[in-house]
This record gives sequence, structure tokens and C-alpha cells, in this order.
Amino acid sequence: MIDLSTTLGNAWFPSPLFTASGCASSGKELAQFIDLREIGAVVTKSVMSKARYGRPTPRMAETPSGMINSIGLQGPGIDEFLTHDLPWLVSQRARVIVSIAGETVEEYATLARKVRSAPGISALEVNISCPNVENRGLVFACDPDASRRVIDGVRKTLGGELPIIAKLSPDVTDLVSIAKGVVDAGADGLALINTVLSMVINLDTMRPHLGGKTGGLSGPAIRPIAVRAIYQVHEALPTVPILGMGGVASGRDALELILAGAKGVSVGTASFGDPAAIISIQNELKELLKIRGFTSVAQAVGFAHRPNEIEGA
Amino acid sequence: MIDLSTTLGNAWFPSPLFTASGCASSGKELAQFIDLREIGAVVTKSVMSKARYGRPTPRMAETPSGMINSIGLQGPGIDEFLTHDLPWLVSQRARVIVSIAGETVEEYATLARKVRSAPGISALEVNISCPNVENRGLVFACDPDASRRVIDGVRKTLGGELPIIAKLSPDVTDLVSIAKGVVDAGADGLALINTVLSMVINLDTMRPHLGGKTGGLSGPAIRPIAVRAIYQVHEALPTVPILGMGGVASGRDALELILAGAKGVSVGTASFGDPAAIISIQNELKELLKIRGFTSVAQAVGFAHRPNEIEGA
Amino acid sequence: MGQINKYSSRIVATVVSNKRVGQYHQILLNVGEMVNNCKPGNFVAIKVGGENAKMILRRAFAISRVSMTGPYGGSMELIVAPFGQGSKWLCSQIEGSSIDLIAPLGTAFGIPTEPVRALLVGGGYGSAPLFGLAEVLKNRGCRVDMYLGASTGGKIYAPMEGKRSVNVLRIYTEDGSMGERGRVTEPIPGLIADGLVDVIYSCGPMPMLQAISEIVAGSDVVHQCAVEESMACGVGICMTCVLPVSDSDGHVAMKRSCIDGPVMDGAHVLWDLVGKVPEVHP
Amino acid sequence: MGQINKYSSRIVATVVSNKRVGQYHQILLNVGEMVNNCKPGNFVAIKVGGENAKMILRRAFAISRVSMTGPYGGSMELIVAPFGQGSKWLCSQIEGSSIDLIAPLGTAFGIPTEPVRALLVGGGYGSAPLFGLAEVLKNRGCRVDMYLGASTGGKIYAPMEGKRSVNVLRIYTEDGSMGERGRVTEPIPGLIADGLVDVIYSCGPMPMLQAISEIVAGSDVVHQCAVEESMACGVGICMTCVLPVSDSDGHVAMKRSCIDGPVMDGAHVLWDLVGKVPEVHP
Ligand SMILES: Cc1cc2nc3c(=O)[nH]c(=O)nc-3n(C[C@H](O)[C@H](O)[C@H](O)COP(=O)(O)OP(=O)(O)OC[C@H]3O[C@@H](n4cnc5c(N)ncnc54)[C@H](O)[C@@H]3O)c2cc1C
Ligand SMILES: Cc1cc2nc3c(=O)[nH]c(=O)nc-3n(C[C@H](O)[C@H](O)[C@H](O)COP(=O)(O)OP(=O)(O)OC[C@H]3O[C@@H](n4cnc5c(N)ncnc54)[C@H](O)[C@@H]3O)c2cc1C
Ligand SMILES: Cc1cc2nc3c(=O)[nH]c(=O)nc-3n(C[C@H](O)[C@H](O)[C@H](O)COP(=O)(O)O)c2cc1C
Ligand SMILES: Cc1cc2nc3c(=O)[nH]c(=O)nc-3n(C[C@H](O)[C@H](O)[C@H](O)COP(=O)(O)O)c2cc1C
Ligand code: FES
Ligand code: FES
Repeated sequence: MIDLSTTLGNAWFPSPLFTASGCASSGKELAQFIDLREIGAVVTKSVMSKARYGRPTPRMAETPSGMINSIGLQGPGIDEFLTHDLPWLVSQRARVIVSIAGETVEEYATLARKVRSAPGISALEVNISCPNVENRGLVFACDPDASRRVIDGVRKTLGGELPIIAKLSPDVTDLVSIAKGVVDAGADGLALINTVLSMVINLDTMRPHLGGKTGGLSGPAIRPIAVRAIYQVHEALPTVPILGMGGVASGRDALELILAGAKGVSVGTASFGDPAAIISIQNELKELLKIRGFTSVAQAVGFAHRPNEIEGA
Repeated sequence: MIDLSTTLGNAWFPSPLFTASGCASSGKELAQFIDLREIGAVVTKSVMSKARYGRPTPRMAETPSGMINSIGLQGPGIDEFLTHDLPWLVSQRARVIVSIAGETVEEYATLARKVRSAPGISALEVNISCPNVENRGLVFACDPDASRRVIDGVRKTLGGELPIIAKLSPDVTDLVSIAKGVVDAGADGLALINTVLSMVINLDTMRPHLGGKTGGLSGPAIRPIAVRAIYQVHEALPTVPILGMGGVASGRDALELILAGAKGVSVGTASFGDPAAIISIQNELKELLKIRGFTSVAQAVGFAHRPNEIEGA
Repeated sequence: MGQINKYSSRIVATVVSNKRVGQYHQILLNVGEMVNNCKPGNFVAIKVGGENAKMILRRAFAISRVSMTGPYGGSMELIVAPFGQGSKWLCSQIEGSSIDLIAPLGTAFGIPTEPVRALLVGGGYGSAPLFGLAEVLKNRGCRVDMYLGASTGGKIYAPMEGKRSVNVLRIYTEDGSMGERGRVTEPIPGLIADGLVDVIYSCGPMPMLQAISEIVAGSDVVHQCAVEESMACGVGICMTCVLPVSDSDGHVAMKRSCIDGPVMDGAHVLWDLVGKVPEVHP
Repeated sequence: MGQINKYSSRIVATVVSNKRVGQYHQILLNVGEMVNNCKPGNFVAIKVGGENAKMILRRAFAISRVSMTGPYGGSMELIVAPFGQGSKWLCSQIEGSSIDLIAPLGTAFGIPTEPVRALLVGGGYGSAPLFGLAEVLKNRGCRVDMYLGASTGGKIYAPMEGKRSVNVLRIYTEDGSMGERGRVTEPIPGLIADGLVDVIYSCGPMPMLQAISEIVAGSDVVHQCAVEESMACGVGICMTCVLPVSDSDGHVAMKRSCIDGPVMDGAHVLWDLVGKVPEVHP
């Protein structure tokens, strides 16, 4: 028997496998393919204060072992989300991590206040890979100071119960210092990594393919970047729980992120190729842990950091 | 007839296709598979002042549509390079771009001084994606100030003849500001992009696979990142020539980088899969340009930035 | 469980046959029981490239026809244009190959409860689902006319056996290499003016669908069109495939063409806003 | 042109046959004229995964044997262990499939000018190139003994026809399931002490090659080993495949096992430094 359970801050989950924000919509769409109670939790699409149309189409392009997207956070807004989407998930007895996104420090705090009183949430993921309208559109997660202020505002509004997981962007010179900053500001955990800023040029129109010009790269192509990010941050902050993600498409990949330091693993793009991917990954992970003599996920977290046993001793 | 010729600063090349530094060794190894005179130029492996063993093996791991490497700049040192490798390339009538790398600002300047007097070089590529031993091993290219100082030192030592191409790392928060800094300091062109910092964990040993732990991701997986980087920098600095690279494996890919703003395209990892890749890419590019009605490479450079013609007008 | 993707499942199907028809491949797949849930207009999402593929996303194909009987049990027909790497791979799969697919997906063409005069308009491989639809309509006692268009004759898909369910079949090619020279949309205003059509069902390139919507606007003719937007997931979880659609009170929403489509009411799609973002507030 | 990769070329070969032999696949490729340049010890670099593959690097395989005659013209044999995604793909290629390969690559086993007593030691699929080598040595009048080892019998590759060129063939398995129980290296010190061997040729896992080098050290026995380092390019341009090797005056260099190997003088390889970086200055 392998104990698959894991924790992120004070939240407990029966499995380390989660959906990735924006890759499971509101959960309903997947319920035909998987039993939502079987996975760690559904991480919802990042929700903002107001309803949004998002970016113009085309919103995606496939790339070698990956894809780029620019959805632009299309969504119903937090009120609609809390009255419709969340109660449905709760009624299904799925565990839920709500992801929020804002354009100002204030918007994040407002979102946190609304989420605070909603029942049935296990944790709050704060997606700070959004343009900061108060600072020339510079992405919050690329600015140590803005990142800290967002998390600080959320922490203060939210109170001390719900774990806050700050979701970081890999598009920075010094990821560890951003991570330290948000942890100091009150984040209980870190989600690594969001998509990598990218572009595809359409060879027919000879212009950027996406309506939004640039997009975020995801899928197996970026897995080595995710592993590095998780490893670096776990090395610097070994006690801070990491929800890892980026290109996980098999149990092997999930284990790789766990060995690097992730306590949980989100499956994003792989669900587009197979809506039940997360279940296969969970089963494969269990098998791989067993073969390696682990009896729990917890034993494997960060294993790659431990010194090798002395050879021949 | 398609005019494939291009320029980088005051250097002229008959083709926009170049080898990528570190992916053609000293050129000799490829000569069995391609005629070195047929391509734009051979960009040599980055050479340092002294001979180096490089990093421990394993030095590579394959990843989905990519690979990571940590060679660690194994090489013979500049004196050996200038007495043996360079004269051989010149004797073959290959055009040569010499790539240099250092651990201190001083080392770069020393290398530039030695290269200055060597005959047969078309341009100098300054690989600043190296750890700066004088500043906690922080990679020069990740530090705007250190980047500028390296290029400034090279420019002053080299004098005004040979074009300087500064090779930048994509692992930064603000690539455009680094690019502006090195151009201000005297770079005539920019090489974009070097590999993306990554890691693979070996699932048998459950430790980082590479001897050097982290490595650089290259190959088609990173092409969308390269296209974005080139597009961003060309938009900000439209007059500065860019030598583009990152995952180019076909004529289609080369054209994508050119449309984004590259005047030249280096082929790296694709040569490992096929040592004659650069020749096929060159032929395919010519065909693709023709189909689109271009009569020269120059017409296509940065085309993706031009406004669309008014529809239906 | 939920309502979305209600009858969808993922199976591994076998290629029964793969024939070239003009510039297309007609691919017959053995899918078993699944056919009972497939309706004209639904699509299938296929994994392409085989085990070690660098392609990670499924490709959507309209279900051209299904058959419950026949020597192979339940089978599904697709009409595939060998266009890029995914569709070329599919077209290269020989008899006996295994195909990983999810179906049925998306909305279906609405079938009128009374006999109506239906015009089916297909562009290129867009004719594929129209033959299955024609059969259903015919069985309901509808009059079914079909107009097919393409740039050139090789891109017209009009199988012999399909013509049985159709009263009139007219073909238009832009280069005049088959049927009449011109666009398939050209005769439609006349038909409407003459009161010869109640419902138009269309499937084909977006500009064709838009043109029909514009022709139909202001008339009583209902226009059900199957849209084709670039899809990453096909099951409603990625939000890449959206179109601006207005509801009855004029409110504009970005609807997913994989679950709120591909069949949509042409009058509700805001064609001029496709590829743009509405300026009004959501 | 240059000397490096002098006889190498890239061709598309056809699979003539693919048979399972124990835990390996014996794959015969039609390669034409190329065989004239292939020597025992050389390797071939094969593109794996097909057209749409996410694998971008070639895989290296020792050339087991070549034949100039035979019903197919020049042919090349490989012995492949279905290990990871690349080798599994190769093992799944049926007769008639096309294989993109570059060969011959790397150094070859040195053939003595006089008849010597040669011991050929193979581990796992490492025995593959030894049979071709045995033939050449036999033709030179050498006495050829062959010792093969593996963890278990299914991993011993020893084809019937190969035994013809060998005087003595002994097999060792760690689990005793075939031949004698034990390691293939165990009897070697005795042979050397008894003065029964002049040259050892070895191919197999690195620890086996190292063990032989240590046994041979101090004796007059020459040890030519075919090393196996992880290779990205196979042609000398990437510097991933290096090994620390000392030259006659004790100077240490990181040599590329693809062009300065795979066959190297075991006495020159600094086995304890493999996977490390020498502390002395280059
Ligand atoms: C609902 C629906 C029904 C379809 N029905 C058919 C059909 O019956 N027959 C048929 O041949 N094709 C059909 N298509 C198009 C098909 O899904 C593929 O897009 C097309 O085959 C090109 O894919 P590729 O892999 O060959 O090209 P690639 O260039 O490799 O495709 C790359 C990506 O772009 C997307 N893409 C490229 N062209 C289109 C397009 N025109 N529309 C949407 N996405 C595109 C692909 O889906 C893929 O994700 C349909 C698409 C949709 C959305
Ligand atoms: C000179 C040489 C000769 C070889 N001869 C044979 C042979 O005759 N028969 C045979 O079955 N195999 C041989 N190999 C090993 C073969 O090249 C592949 O490495 C092996 O088949 C595993 O590749 P994969 O794609 O199945 O595994 P994957 O795990 O997908 O391989 C991933 C990467 O790791 C590398 N790698 C994995 N294992 C090894 C290994 N043991 N040694 C070196 N690189 C490795 C692969 O080359 C590849 O680049 C040889 C290797 C070398 C360098
Ligand atoms: C279509 C799409 C939409 C996404 N939307 C969000 C989002 O709303 N909020 C967020 O934090 N991350 C979003 N992401 C990022 C993913 O959650 C994840 O971090 C990233 O895709 C890497 O994981 P993957 O490779 O498994 O997809 C989105 C990714 C994709 C592909
Ligand atoms: C094995 C290897 C060695 C490299 N060595 C160098 C180097 O010495 N100097 C340098 O500037 N870039 C080096 N690079 C980076 C390449 O020049 C290139 O920028 C990068 O690989 C992206 O291009 P590609 O995807 O075509 O390989 C190396 C890349 C690889 C894969
Ligand atoms: S294709 Fe993913 S939501 Fe429609
Ligand atoms: S494998 Fe590339 S240098 Fe040897």
C-alpha cells in the first residue's frame, strides 16, 4: 500500500495530483471522464473580480511537444463563480483550490475577501502572472516588490485559515528571490511554474499567430524548466510546500517533479490530449513509487536533494 | 533567384545560415558532411583564455523535442585555438565567427585582444552566458551592469573593425533592457537565444541526471521562446542586427525566426540529429522565400512586425 | 454525471478502410456501440502521430456518417484533407491501424419536427456531415437540396451513395473544373426570395458560413452552421475555441465551439467580431 | 575532406529482417556499398521514432557484422536491446521499414599484424561486434577465445554461426541460468598468470571494461575496449561523450568517445575519473 496523501500548508489531500488552473475549466467538463473525488483537488481557472472576454482568437498554437496559449483569463467573474461553479464542485464532493487573478493589488485583496466566506475551499492559489495595470503592465510575478505586496494584501484580508499558494512565473532572472519574497509576505506554499512567454509566427499570414501576439508555452517541452525551478526553490526553501507543474504527462514525469521537491503535481496541458490523463498519471505514479520501495509520496518529496549514499560502503 | 546574402554589422555573408556555437566543435568534424563554404559562417565553440576540461559526465539528457547539456566550455584555450583550429577553417575558405567566453570582465578583454590580430575572422560573438567569478557566479547575461561592462571592455580592446555580437541568455526578467545595455556599450549585433536553464532527474538514481546538475535546454522545444525573444528585441531595437537561434530544424523554422526579426539564423541541436541539417534548412528556406514572393532574405527580416494591409482595400 | 460531453467516451478504434477520394481520404473506423450516440454535426477528437509524437493535441474531425450495421459492426466515417502533420498522419494510417479517439463531441444539427424545405450547403470537406444529415431529414419527410462548393473539383466531396437522400445536388467550383463556375453562396439569395427554403444547414470555411448568415439575415430562414475554430482540447476545458455569440437579450458571450458548438445558430454568431474582442462589457 | 568521420555517410537503409534472439532483436539492414568501409568496433547512428518524433537525437549501435554478399547485397547486422523509447521503436520496425542511419562512425579494433592469442570479452549485447572481430582475427591466424557474460541467460547473445570463428566459447551468468555461474571477468587473472593471452578485446558495460583494465594493469597484455558513453551527436561536434584519457607523457585529456573511440586502449582510460573532472590542469 502506497500512501498517496499529501499536504499543502494545513490542507490535506488524498492524492498529490491536481488539475492545473485554466486546464480544467470549472470542473464540470471533466466529470464525464474522471471522478473528481479521486484526485487531489480541482484547481479552478483563475477568476477575476469582473467577468472578462479574454483575448482575441486564435488563442492557441501547437509547438513541438508543447503549445502556446493566450486565453487572457476569460471568465465569469468572482460573484458568478462563487454562486454557480464553486457550489457545483462542492456538491460533487471534489476538493477545490480556487485560483484568483487581478490587475491591481487591491483587486487581489477584494477577491480574497470574497473567497474567505465561501465554504468548501481547501486552499487559495494566487496567480500573480498577470499584468499590473498600475505599473506599465509589468507582470506582478516578474517584480519582487509587487509580488510581495499582492501576497501581503491577500494574507491580511484572508486571515489565517486558508493556505495561500503563490503561483510564480519562470520568466524571471532570480526565481528564488521572488519565492522568498512571497513566503515572507505570508504565502504558505508556491505553485511552480506558470507558462513561459513565447510566440509562434504563422507562416501563411507571416504575422504572430495568436490574437494576443505572445502566449504562454506549456506541455512536455517545458518540463525540464519546471524541474529546474522546483529544484532551485526547494533547495533554497526546503520547508515551503511546492505545487509543481509544467509538462507532466505520465507517472514518470510526476515522480520527477516530486523528487525535485514538489509535494503536489498539477496536470495541465496533458488533459487536453486526454481528459482522463490525471487518473492514468496517478496510477502510474503509485506503481513507480512502489517499484522504488517508497511507501508514501512524502518519502519521495525532494529525494533528489539528498546526498548519495557513500559508494561501496 | 533568391538573394540569400545577409549582413551583421559590417560583415557580409552569402547565406543567413550559421552553425551555432558549441554545436559544430571546431568545424573539422562537419567537413565530411557539408561544404563549409556553402553556409553563412561557422560560429566556433566558445573559447576561453586557458584550456578547460569542462563539466563531469553525463553531460546531456534528451527531453521531449529537446535536450539539455552541460558541457562547461571544454576547450583548448585561445592560444591553441588561434594556432590550430582557426587557421584550418581559414584554409578551408570558411567564413568564421569566433565565440569567446570568460569568467571575468578582464578575461573577455584579453580574449578580444588576442583575436584582434588573427586574420580571417568575420565577427566576434561574445557569449556572456557564463558565471561571473567576481560576482558570486551570477551569469553575466543575467546582470545588466556586468553585461555592459563585458561588452564595453571588448569594444575598447578590439577597436572598431570587427563586428561584436553579444549573445544573450533568455533566463532574464527583462531581455530588452539587457539588449539595450550591451548595444549602448558597443555591441554591433545580438545573438538570441542561448539555452534555457533546466534540469532532468534520472529516475533510476533519483538524482539530477547531469554531472553538472543543471544544464541548458535547446532544440525545437525552445523555439517559441526564441521567436518571442527575437520579436521583442527587434521591436525595441529595429536597427540592431540579430543572429537568431533556438530549435531551428527546418526551413520553416528558419523563416519563422527571420520574420520575427533575425538577419541570420544559427543551427545548433538540429546538427546533432543530422550533421547536414544546415544545408537542407538553407535549401528549404530558399524555396519558402520564393513561394512567398520574396526575392531576398533581407525583405523578410522582421516582416512579422509590419502592419497588415488593410483588408479588402 | 454532468451534462457536458454526456455521451462522450475515449476508445481505441480500428481502421476498416482508408480510400482516396479526390483530394480527401475517406476513412472508415470500427467504433462499436459508440455510433448509437453519434448525431449529424457531432465531431470526433483524434490523437495523432503515434506513440512518440511531438504533437500533443488531438485533431477534430466532423463525423461524416455512422452505420450500425454492416460487416464491421458500428462504424464511423471521416473525410480528411491531408493538410498539416496531424491530418497527414491520419491519412497515412492503413487498414488495421489503431486510432485513439474521443466521440461523440459537440452539438448536433437540430432536426425539425415537421417536414421543411432544407438547403444543405457544404464547402470543401464541410460536405462530409451533410450526407448523414440529409438521410435523417429525408426520413422526416423534408425536401433536401444540397449545394456544394470548393475552389476546384478535387476538393468537392460528393459520394455516389450520398446522393440518394438528396432531391437536388448542385456543385460549384471557383475554377469551373466541376459543376458550375462560381461560389456556392451565389444562388442562395434567389432561393430565399422565391420562398423555396425554410432551413439552411451549412458546414465549411468560416467566410462561407458568415456569407450565408448575412444572406439569411432579415428573412425567416433558420441557419444552422457548423463552425470550425482551432481547438486544443475539444471537451470544453481550455477556452481556446471561443466565438462571440449573442443571446436573445443581446448579451454577448464568448462561447466554446467545442461544447456550445460546432453547430450554432448562424444568426447568433457575431461574425464581424470573430477574432476580435467585443467592446461592450461581458 | 577532413580525416574525422572520413568514411561516414548518411543513408536510408531498409530492414531486411528483425528477429528476437533471447532478450535482444537481431536486425539486418540493407546498406549497400557502405559495408566496404565498416570495421569491427565501428558504430552506426540511427534516427529513431519516425517523422513526427519528439526524440531528436540519434541512437548509437555497435555494428555487429557486415556482409558484402548474400541475397540483399551489402548488409549490416545490429543487436538491439529494447530498453527505452528509441531502442523499442527500432525493435518494432518490421521488414521493409526505412531506417535513416549514419555509418561507419568511430574507431575500430586494432588488428595485430602477427598471429596472437586473443581473448574477446563481451557483456550483454556487447558481444555483438566481437563475432565480426573474431572472424577477422581468425583469418589472421590468431587463436580466439571468447568469454561472454550477463546477469542472466536471456541477455547472452551468442549466435550459432558466430561460434565458427572461435576456438573456445565460455559463458558466465550471474544467476547461473546459462553457462557457468559468476562474472565473466573472474577467470581472466588466471589466464594472464598462465600466459595464455596476448590481447584482450572487450565490449560491454563500463564497470566490466574497468575491471578488465585493472586486471590487465602491470601485465604485458594489451586491452582494447569499446566504451559506451551517452552520445548526443555521434560525430564529434557536441562534446557530450567525453572520457578522461592520458597520453604517453601522462597528460590528461577529455577525449570524445565517438571519434577518439568507441575503441580505446584500456590502459589509457582513467577509469576512476569517469564522471568526474581531473583535478590536474588540462
Ligand atoms: C469541429 C471541427 C471539425 C473538423 N472537421 C474536419 C473534417 O471533417 N475533415 C478535415 O480534414 N478537417 C477537419 N477539421 C480540421 C482538423 O481538425 C485539423 O485542424 C486539420 O486537419 C489540420 O490539422 P493538421 O494537424 O493537419 O495541421 P497542423 O498545421 O499540424 O495543425 C496544427 C494545429 O492547428 C490547428 N488547425 C490547423 N488548421 C485548422 C483549421 N482549419 N481549423 C481548426 N484548427 C486548425 C490544428 O487543429 C492543430 O491543433 C475540423 C476542425 C474542427 C475544429
Ligand atoms: C558506441 C555505442 C554503442 C552502442 N551499441 C549498442 C548495441 O549494440 N545495442 C544496444 O542495444 N544498444 C547499444 N548502445 C546503447 C544505445 O545507443 C541506446 O543508448 C540504448 O538503446 C538506449 O536508448 P533508448 O532510446 O532506448 O533509451 P532512452 O532512455 O530513451 O535514451 C535516452 C537517451 O539516453 C541515452 N542512453 C540511454 N542509455 C544509454 C547507455 N546505456 N549508453 C549510452 N547512452 C544511453 C540514449 O542514447 C539517449 O540519448 C550503444 C551506445 C553507444 C554509445
Ligand atoms: C490553456 C491554458 C490556460 C491556462 N490558464 C491559467 C490560469 O487561468 N491561471 C493560471 O494560474 N495558470 C493558467 N495556465 C497555466 C497552467 O496552470 C500551468 O501552470 C502551465 O500550463 C504548465 O503546466 P502544463 O505544462 O501541465 O500545462 C493555463 C495554461 C493553459 C495551457
Ligand atoms: C551541446 C551544446 C553546446 C553549446 N555550447 C555553447 C557554447 O560554447 N557557446 C555558446 O554561446 N552557446 C553554446 N550553446 C548554445 C547554442 O549555441 C544555441 O544558442 C542553443 O543551443 C540554441 O540553439 P539550438 O536549439 O539550435 O541548439 C551550446 C548548445 C549545445 C546544445
Ligand atoms: S477546444 Fe478546449 S474549450 Fe473548446
Ligand atoms: S557524441 Fe557528440 S562529440 Fe561525441
